[in-house]
Amino acid sequence: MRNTVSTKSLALALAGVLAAPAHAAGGGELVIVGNQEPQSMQAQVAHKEVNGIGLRNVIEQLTRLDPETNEVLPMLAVSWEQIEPTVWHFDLRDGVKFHDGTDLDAEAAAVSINWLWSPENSYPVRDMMGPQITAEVVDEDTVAVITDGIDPLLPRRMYLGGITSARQILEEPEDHSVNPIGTGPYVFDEWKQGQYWTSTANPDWWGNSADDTYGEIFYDSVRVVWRPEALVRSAMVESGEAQVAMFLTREECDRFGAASGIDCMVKGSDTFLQFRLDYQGAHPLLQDQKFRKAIFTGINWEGIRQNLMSLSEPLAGQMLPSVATGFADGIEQYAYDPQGARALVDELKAAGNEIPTLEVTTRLGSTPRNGEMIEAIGAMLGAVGIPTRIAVEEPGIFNPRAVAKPTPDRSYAWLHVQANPLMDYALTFGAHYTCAGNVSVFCDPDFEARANAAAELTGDARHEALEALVVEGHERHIVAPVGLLQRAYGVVEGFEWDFGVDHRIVAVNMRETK
Amino acid sequence: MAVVDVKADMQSDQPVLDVRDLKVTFQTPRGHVHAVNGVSFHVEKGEALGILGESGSGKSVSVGAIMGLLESPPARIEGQVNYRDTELISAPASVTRSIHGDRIAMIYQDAITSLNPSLTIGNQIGELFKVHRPNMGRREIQAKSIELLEAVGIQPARERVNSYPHEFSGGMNQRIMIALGIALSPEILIADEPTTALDVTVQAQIMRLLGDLRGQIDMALILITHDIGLVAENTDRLMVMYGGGPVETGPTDAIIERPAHPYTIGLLNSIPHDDMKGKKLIAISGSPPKLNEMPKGCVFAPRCAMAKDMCRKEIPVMTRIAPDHSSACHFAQEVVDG
Amino acid sequence: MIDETASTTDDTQRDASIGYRDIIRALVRDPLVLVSVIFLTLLILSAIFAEIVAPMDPLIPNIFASRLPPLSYATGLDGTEQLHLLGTDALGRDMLSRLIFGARASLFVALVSVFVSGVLGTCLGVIAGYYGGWVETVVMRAVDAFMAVPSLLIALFVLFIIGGGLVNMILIFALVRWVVYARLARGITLSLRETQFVEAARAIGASNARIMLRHILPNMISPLLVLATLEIALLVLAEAGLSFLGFGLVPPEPSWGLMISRGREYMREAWWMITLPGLAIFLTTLSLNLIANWFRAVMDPVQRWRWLM
Amino acid sequence: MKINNAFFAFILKRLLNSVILLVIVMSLVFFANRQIGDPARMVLGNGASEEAVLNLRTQMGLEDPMSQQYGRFLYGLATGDLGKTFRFGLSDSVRAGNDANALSTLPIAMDRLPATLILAGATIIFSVLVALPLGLYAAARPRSPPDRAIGVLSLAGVSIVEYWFALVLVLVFAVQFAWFPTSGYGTVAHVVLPALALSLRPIGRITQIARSSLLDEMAKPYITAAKGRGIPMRRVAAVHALKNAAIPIVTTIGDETINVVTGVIIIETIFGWPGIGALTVDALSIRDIPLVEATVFLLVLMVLTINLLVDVAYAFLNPRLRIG
Repeated sequence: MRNTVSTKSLALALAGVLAAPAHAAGGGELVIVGNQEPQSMQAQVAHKEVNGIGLRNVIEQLTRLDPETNEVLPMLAVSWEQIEPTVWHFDLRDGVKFHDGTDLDAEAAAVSINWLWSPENSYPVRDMMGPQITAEVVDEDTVAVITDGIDPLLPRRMYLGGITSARQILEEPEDHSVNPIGTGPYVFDEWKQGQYWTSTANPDWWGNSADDTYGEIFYDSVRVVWRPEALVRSAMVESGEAQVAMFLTREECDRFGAASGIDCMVKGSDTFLQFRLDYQGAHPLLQDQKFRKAIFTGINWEGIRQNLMSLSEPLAGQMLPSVATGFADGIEQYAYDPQGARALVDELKAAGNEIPTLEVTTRLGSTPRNGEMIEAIGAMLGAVGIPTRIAVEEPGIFNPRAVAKPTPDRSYAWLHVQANPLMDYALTFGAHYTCAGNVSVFCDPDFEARANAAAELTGDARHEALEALVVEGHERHIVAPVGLLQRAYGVVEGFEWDFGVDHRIVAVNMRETK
Repeated sequence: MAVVDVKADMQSDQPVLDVRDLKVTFQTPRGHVHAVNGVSFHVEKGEALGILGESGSGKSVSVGAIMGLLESPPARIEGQVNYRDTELISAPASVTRSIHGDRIAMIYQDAITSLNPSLTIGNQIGELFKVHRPNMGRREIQAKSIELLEAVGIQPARERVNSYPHEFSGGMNQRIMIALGIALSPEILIADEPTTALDVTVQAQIMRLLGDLRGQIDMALILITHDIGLVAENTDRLMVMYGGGPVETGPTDAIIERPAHPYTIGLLNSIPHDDMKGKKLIAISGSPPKLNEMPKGCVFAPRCAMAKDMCRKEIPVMTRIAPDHSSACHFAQEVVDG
Repeated sequence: MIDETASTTDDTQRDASIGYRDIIRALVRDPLVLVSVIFLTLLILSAIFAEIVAPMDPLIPNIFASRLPPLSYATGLDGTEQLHLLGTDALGRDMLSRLIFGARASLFVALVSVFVSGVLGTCLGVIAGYYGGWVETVVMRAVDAFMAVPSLLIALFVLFIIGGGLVNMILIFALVRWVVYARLARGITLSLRETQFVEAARAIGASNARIMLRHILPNMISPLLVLATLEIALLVLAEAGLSFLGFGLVPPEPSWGLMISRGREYMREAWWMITLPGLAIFLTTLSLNLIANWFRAVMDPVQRWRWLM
Repeated sequence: MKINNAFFAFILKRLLNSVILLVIVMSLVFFANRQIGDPARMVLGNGASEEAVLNLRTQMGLEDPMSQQYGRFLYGLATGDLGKTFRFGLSDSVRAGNDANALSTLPIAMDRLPATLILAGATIIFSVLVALPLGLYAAARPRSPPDRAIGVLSLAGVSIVEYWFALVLVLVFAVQFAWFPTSGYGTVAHVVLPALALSLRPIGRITQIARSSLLDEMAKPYITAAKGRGIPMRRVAAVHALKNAAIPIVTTIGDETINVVTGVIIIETIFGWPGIGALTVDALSIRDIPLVEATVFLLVLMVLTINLLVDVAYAFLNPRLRIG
């Protein structure tokens, strides 16, 4: 905490000498404790909050989502228009400067967008991309974003892509990984690897004077620290070392609620837990609906959700909540039916099938208690006569396996979290229900063609087309949804914070009232 | 065999050391072991007393008790050890500390292990002065240490005073031990097997050195050994020990000329002699008794060629066969007359 | 001639041989060590007979009876009311049963690793010490190399590459720990090689193998036992450490290390989930350490009398 | 103190040994690491095409013969270049070439060295300050009640699961009493809890060894001889026995320092201590192989340095070694 005093005094000095007009500040330092250190400070990291906690205080995007309605709102772009089916024009906000003093003009935006989504860089943000995205300059204030195919979700997708200094990208690309230069309300200060990263309030932030700003600077500076141990994170809020501790468990949350001086904030997220089971190309039995049904109904999903995935909302037998485009009414979670599952397995055995040993894995630390969950899954499947081998794997092992396609000697399932910040089933299908999908083990050209067609539709047509596919996916036992994650934060008492299902740690939406 | 004249005026003064009925018992898992079983002796000023015995005879334990080296428990010490007017067994540590090393000094069997390997010999000698002569200055101590090393024949002393024990040979280390022993001009020097670990030629040098030094500083010597030749050449009086107690005491010459205990005879027979040329050496048959399995009667009976029924039943007491000469044998007179 | 072995004050105290009786007598006089022996005996017996001793299945979850504190009753899967003496874990599995089965896994890893590394290390150490020459050079160089790098670091690194699990873990522990036995065995062999009884055996034409097996090996049993006991304690702890990092045993088989590592998250709300396996590890390693310490003292001729008293 | 050529020859030999060992260990690490997956795939992420992966493999030199790769590795080892981190992905690790210091793994790992040295140093100093008096106090009165209590406590210290104890420390001293910060780095107060968590084992071990080696020394003839010269017990123990007992104690302190260097891997992670240990865990979890190599290199280097220091300490404590 050695910077506390100096930063504070600097901010006070700025406030006093320059008397920055609409710059409220004075809230001191905001300390946020997350669970892991960002691996880099690249603009692309900002697409997922957990990958780069707090980075959205520094980097902004063309669009943003309304925390209440999830509707797309202007941010660095004040308006946009679909000129052609695959061409969108974004009108940039005037007078916005990057933290290095360069202007945000169409040229800069185009460089940044092309850098972010480029196949050469191969950033993970591309998992969130539909058709390939490229950008061109139209005029000084207008940038054109061109997609290879029709993508009605583009303005929403633009909310994932951080815009950073073009000068840095062109002149010092290696600096891009460690020194983010955005347009946001906080200016990146220092990333002390292994310890923290800090940023200081930006007196020249456009949002200080804009009518359609999305918050107000309260804190003078933001410090993000990380502790992998949940116990240490909550201890930091209890001891007053941090105002916000991320990812509490329900029990901790209950305790925080009951204690004085600290509070717990809980909210549903855009991230769901799912069980993916090898399909096409895998062990032949896994392509048998009976066997898949035996697996999907041999697991007590609701028991796991309630007791292990303690902070969660039920999913109605599908991946996304009811607000999502394509949500299908009337589907229910696969019901737990051990007798039925057992009977199916016995039937398969009687028919001369040898039941393969199912390998069930999950990624170390992807969600709390996932280790216990796969233990439960293993034991439940064992009880209906399906042998399993379970493993909690570190990312280095898990990730490559997650993208490898099934082979006939493989019978593999994973339990993993998946975010759908767009709240649209097209994204889910693209990833999980298509032959080329990054993590897809399902491959049905007919299904895929219908999914691609649906992705190009808009309005009710889109919703209905996607809904039909959701129902079909449910019946074909493609992926089992487990639950929608809620995330809980330990905060100091009197902490106010507006945030949406994307759970962005944005300091201008936070303040302390005590 | 060289014969040393007996000193005529032995009982002139009060003895410097008077040991009375010393008993040392060890507690062990197998019960109590009587290592020393009532030993009494005295040492006159300037005299040389030999204590002769095999290992386990109790000779080393006796001097251990005198020097306060026995850990208690397991050792239990009874009896009296009087140094002049001070009884050492019951005296507090502060008192005995000022006597041990200063008035009564001791040198040990294995010099190299008895010197601290990680301190220079100058340090070790100097320490004696620091502890016992706190008023002495640094320079004085240094000078005195060098003088001592010269006295025991370590050359060049000025340089070697800064050496470590491992840089010397065994004989040299024994000389250093002696330097430590005589540093404060003690009245009594106890030498526990001082030459056993050394070559024969070195043995002679060491004993000569001891003799010379004794002449210079009028110091009594208690020489503890199993080597009858050594006591014969270097002591005035002798105490032969066996099984934890004395079996024969008297002037060294008298004992060698007219031994009054079968054990002493056995010892004498087992060493080569000038006048024994051609004769066979006779070893004592059997082995010394285990201290926790003491025979009932005379401790030597099981190995004694002359043993009779009585010996196996009754413990013999010290009987005087000449004014200064006693033996703990039921048949002492017969043995002498032999 | 008179036997002229050194006569020291210790002679009377150093009675060469002590029997079982003395050891048992000494044991009874040292209540802490006695308790340790009893505890370990019971632990090993219950680990061996876990199926009989454990009240419930350690693997089958009873998901609606999760995180019950000790002395709770819950309705089991078969519908009957069951007492969970030490509570249940996050999946509603009986803690006591899991601890008993966990003892089996944790002790099995430690014991087998110690056995393998002990046999390997002792053989190499004795051979190196006995033959000397290039054999010794090679073995001792390898020992130096292994000693230079902390064994847990090697274990961590290798398990990172080949993955955790029972067999891998045993192999790794054996690979990194044999050196401590080799060093000890070589040292003792060197000191025995030139002794009279070995010379005598050689003189009567005993083969090298026979000398090593019959004359040298028996003389290092006590120190080896002490070392092995300490090593078991070390490996039980190591298993816990590696489980923390996710490189340990593989679930669902319960092991203490896994249980304590999992219990971390519940430390404040379900203390028994981390405290009980933690206590199990603590008591086991403490008992092993106490016994090793005591045994070493009893077997040490200088210290023995103190302990036998 | 006399220090002559033999002493320097001895140290030089140990130094040479250490260098050879370091090369051997790092070579093993190199070959082992080549067995675990494709670095190019890890850099590019899951979405990249086979062609792109092959392209990068060629650029990274992974398509060269193994001997050539190993030669480069050895050259890199000699020049302190252990490769570039994977963590930032392809974007710059290839494009930025050799100039980008921010990507070289050795500087990244070196940056974490001070924190680990501070923690390990504080732990060992604290342990020695506690353990030595305890051990000597116990040795002065063998088998007395205080000795037995110290004996059992020191054994308890080596029997505890370190990270469990660390979490208890956080709950008690940071949350309950609020005496120290829960975690983090920067002030003296931050060192206390992690050092305490790490010191339990060294305290236990050093106490035991201090006690037993002093007792062993006290049973030796030269001690008996010193006592026989009327040297006070206190002085006998402090001047005579302690210096000789110091050799096993120093060995143990060295061993325990090495154990602490291993122990930091877990404790640093828990306390958010920005040292080599936490970095190792990070690098392992994302399979950032060059970074793993760099951290292992530094950890092994630390261990070898500790061993060397112990050797030097021996030479000072044992005059026989010094004169050769």
